[in-house]
Amino acid sequence: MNRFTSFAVALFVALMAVAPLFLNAYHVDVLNSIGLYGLLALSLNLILGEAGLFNMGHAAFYAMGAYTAAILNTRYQIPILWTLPLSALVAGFFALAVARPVVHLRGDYLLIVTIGVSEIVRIALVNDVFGITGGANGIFGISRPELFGFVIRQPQHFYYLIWGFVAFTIFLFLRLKQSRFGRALNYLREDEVAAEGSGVNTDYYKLAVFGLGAAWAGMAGTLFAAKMTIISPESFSFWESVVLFMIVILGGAGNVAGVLLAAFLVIGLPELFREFSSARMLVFGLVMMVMMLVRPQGLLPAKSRQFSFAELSNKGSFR
Amino acid sequence: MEEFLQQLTNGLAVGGIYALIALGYTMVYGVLKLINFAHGDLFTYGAYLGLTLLTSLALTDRLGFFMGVLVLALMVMGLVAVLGMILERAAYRPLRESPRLSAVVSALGASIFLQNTLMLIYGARFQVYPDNILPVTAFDLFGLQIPVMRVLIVLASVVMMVTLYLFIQKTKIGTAIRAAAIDQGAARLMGIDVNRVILLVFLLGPALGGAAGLMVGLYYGQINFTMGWVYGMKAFTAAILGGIGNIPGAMIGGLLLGVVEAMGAAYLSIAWKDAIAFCVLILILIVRPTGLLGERVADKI
Amino acid sequence: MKKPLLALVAVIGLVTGGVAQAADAIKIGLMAPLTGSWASEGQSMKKIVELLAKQQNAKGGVLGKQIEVVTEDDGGDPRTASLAAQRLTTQGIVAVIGTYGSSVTEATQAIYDEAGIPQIANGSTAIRLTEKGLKHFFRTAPRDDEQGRIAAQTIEKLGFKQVAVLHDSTSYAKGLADETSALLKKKGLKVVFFDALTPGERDYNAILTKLKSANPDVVLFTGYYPEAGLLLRQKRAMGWPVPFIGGDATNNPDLVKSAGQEAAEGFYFLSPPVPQDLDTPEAQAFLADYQKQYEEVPASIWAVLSGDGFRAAVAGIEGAKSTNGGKIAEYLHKSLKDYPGLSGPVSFDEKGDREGEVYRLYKVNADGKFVMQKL
Amino acid sequence: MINAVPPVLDITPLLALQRLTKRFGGLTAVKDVSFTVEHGAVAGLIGPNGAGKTTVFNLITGQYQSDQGEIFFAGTRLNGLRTHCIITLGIARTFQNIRLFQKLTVLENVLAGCHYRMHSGLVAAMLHLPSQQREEQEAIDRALQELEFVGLRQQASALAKNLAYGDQRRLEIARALATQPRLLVLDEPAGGMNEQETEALIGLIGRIQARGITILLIEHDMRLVMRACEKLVVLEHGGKIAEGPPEQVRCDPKVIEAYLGTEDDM
Repeated sequence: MNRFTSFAVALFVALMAVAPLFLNAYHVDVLNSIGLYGLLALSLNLILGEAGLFNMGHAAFYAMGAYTAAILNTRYQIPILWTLPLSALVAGFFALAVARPVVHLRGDYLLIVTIGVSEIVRIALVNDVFGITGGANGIFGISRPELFGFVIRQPQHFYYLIWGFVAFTIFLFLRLKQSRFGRALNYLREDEVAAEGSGVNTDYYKLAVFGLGAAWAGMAGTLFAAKMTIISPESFSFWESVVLFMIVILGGAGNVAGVLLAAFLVIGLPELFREFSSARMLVFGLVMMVMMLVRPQGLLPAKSRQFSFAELSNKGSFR
Repeated sequence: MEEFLQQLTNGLAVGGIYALIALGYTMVYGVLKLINFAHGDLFTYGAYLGLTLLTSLALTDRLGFFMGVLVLALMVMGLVAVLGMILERAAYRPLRESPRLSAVVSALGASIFLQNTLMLIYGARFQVYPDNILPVTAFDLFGLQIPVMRVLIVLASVVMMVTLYLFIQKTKIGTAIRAAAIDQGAARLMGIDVNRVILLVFLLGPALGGAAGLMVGLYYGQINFTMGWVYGMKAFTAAILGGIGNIPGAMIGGLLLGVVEAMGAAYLSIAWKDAIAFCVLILILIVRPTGLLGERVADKI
Repeated sequence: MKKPLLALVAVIGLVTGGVAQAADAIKIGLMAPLTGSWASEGQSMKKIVELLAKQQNAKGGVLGKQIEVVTEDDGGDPRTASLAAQRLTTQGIVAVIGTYGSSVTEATQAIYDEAGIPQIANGSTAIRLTEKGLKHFFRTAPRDDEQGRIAAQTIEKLGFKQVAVLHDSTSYAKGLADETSALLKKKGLKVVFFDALTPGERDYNAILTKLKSANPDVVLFTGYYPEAGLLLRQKRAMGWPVPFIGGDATNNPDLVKSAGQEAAEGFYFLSPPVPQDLDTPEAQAFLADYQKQYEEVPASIWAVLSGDGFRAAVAGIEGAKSTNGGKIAEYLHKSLKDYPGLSGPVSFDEKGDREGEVYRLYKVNADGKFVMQKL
Repeated sequence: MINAVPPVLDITPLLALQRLTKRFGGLTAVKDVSFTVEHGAVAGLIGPNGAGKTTVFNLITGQYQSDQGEIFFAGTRLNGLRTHCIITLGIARTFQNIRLFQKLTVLENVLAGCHYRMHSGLVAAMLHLPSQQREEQEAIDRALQELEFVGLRQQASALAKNLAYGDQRRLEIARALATQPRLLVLDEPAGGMNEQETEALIGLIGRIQARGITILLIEHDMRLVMRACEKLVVLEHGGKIAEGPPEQVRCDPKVIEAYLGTEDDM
């Protein structure tokens, strides 16, 4: 990181930290929405951006998490934030079970299968599968989250919960990227045959990243359920998956900053131009086409990893 | 038994439409290895263009029912084919050498763009075809009530499919399409103008899709700007079911999917119908990833 | 890292910059699906409420001040709606009208209640909305259980014995279907079929074939008009003469367009009366003004009910002589009785539900017109 | 010299193929092929285009599964094992049409080879535990050593796609070496190289052999094959037609016949 980027990051963090003090409830809620989508997009970025697996059914994992949290909370009165790990597990294992037989499929086939799975999940939710999802009504009366005896109710409070979680996620994911695991995902994306031929267990990493990305989406689902206090199948439509897919591609697959920027643009901008909301989808479509022509690597393309080693043996300078 | 047969004809009618649309997916995928997400929307354009031409030109009043509809169908197919060509030029050709993902995203963008253009032009409300054009009667066949329109629909789609099949199998251009689908590089070396093949595929596929759109408009009466998405998804499923890139496969896949859906609705559950269709798709991909008629090709390493 | 920062600053700047407070007017919010699947309803709601506000302002406004309508789009989607609600609550509104779908309304109830803003929903019929003990929530729409009661009663009176019930898995249609079939069974009628179709498709022949094999005297379809239109059309093409009864979501002139006049003829549906069928002077006057202004009739009864919501809100502000949400709500609960609304007299009970019987039975005649039936 | 494998006093061959057959649809790409590669040897697999050489390699490294026959590596049966498991056992390979991770750096490419000998998992990676940090540093050091070995140390931070063609081939070898193999399988290592580069490659092969690593290679450049290999196996139409020391094979009438009319660089 050079000086300018460090400064920019510091300024961004500082701005985000104090933002709720200057904004009204609506604007804070827009930022909350951006945060939730950012979180989801970061988790999809692992699968799509880092590992290059075409997953267009991320909403299914998000839904799994949200419904797990909602069911545990409304039926068994488990405090909503306590359900976070369980939602992660349920969503993660669901993803593993789904991905296990299909993960070896070629890119576009995987895309179709993930779309299919998310549709099946949505249909199952609508049809009140096992009698626990509440059908099209969804689940309501989810209790507000409580943290150390403090009930989170206002958008401002949710802001810190959501963006705190985003910060935590970024911290972990950046470290993950700079590791054996993170590199293995890139090997997969670049050339699966070569990765396997270099001793990387490609099936394992495909499954692992599906599980991890889904688990994170599940936790985002829990936060969503806590914030909305009501969830219903239409919040997890295919369209949500498309929007997430778009955020990752638009921002720059494999780049955390890019993904966050795209979340701001894709979720934030339509709020600004509410008056033109009927044309916003048109603009989205156009932007997607033009971006692929002009800048297919996204607004902020992924950068190479930096390693600490003596760059040239004769100079011995470290950076 | 009677209900079973009735459901069979229901399924075949729906499947005929799926098959027509699936042909467009399978041809484009065969040659370009690209899911043309916007294909479903070209189908919708067929329906809307058909409505506009029908009401503004009053063809059926001037030329009588059969001639009117025939001329209308040809006009719609021509216009949608041109639209397909423009789409290829604008959204896909510049990305020919780019990674697969770019093309997929561009296709998705094109789909969203086309859909919303339609919404801004015609409005979000559904549109309705005039209901006095077509015979709305049913005839009795061995105790089965079969609407006349359904027979026409199935006949029309079968005729178009067979024509396409013969075109692909028997003509020189058709052979070029097949060759380009197997190996673009080799086809180019053999002196086939691959660009022309791609252009042709983007004329033929959308023309059939547009015809399907018109048929849906005429038969069901009600059209809306988002319907291409559902039909597109189903048709793509059908294409994979039959073996993507394989033209008879798309036809069989379409008809089969229609029947599976009708039977699923009849004997399992109506509400789970789409889920059943997707489950079949996933099962096929797991058990036989090449589809019913697709041939296994070794991955080149 | 440079660009996201700039973009963020720009986004935050733009988001915060937008809101300017207009001087000294009473603001009433309208939350409506201006885009999305139910955009046509939302657009009608906006037209009606704006026209009523204009008329009220011409009469001198309320409490001596002009009324300003602040409209937000809920997109027919809970998430967008909750943002719309947050936005409205920050704009100094005294009361809010809307919205259409039950789950959409539900996503906003807590936000308005916590902000102390009375909310009068117009199209949300789900029972549970008023079972939460919220002090600030009202609706001009009847509840699903009321419609279910009337539906079962109507089917019994029309003399049907074997009933098929079809819904579309939306919360509204499923709720109504459940309610009605339970009541039908209690009355000793047989429910020979109960299932859901998938909305948004074209071909319902498979479902109709299955319905037919259950051999019902009548089919109750509780879903919406686009599917109802297709069902009627395909039923006719099959040559199956069984009568259909629809719920209030089929009350839309587009139904006849979609089904075709011949197929639509004889279709029954339940609905609160449309303004055309009301002989109250309020309704007649409003209808004339609306037609003059927009050169069309209101799309459906639900949009008209948002007009009743608006009138009730104005009456509440005037009656309470205050813009305090709590006082307005209390007035609406206790003191507003038989206020002359467009769809008949308006009163609210302690839960915020509308009192009185509002449902009528309609039948489509040979010209495709909706004719009110005597029961 | 790094990663020297101690001399093995095992008399069984390191790699043994027994009556291997592979069919694609109606085409039999490999027909009843048997041969062995001894410890420490440099063996060459040659034959006209389409003879099935690369298919044999793909069978050895598990990219394809054979229809009949068996493959043994150091006494372990390889049939049915997935590629990464086979790599783990000590076979490493390069590809005919270079398969590098194009958008990653040279160092990251070599780190791929170090991958399976590292152990830190997901949690360690997310938290950057000290053990994980230590392991990372060791892997980087080893990768840099391999780059040094093939002469690409200075380009460590360059993107793989920006390397010259010959350097890309050497990078693939470095990546394969980073897996610390006992058998290195090279698919046309000199393909697309000029004379000078080929000369350097022969030197590199010698140095790899000196590390105690056995080599099996496919090559069309006969000067390289004749100079570098101690043993040749010749395939034609999927079947083995000759096997033995280069001098013997080049005089084999069947081999001469196979090459006449197809290629004349024998």
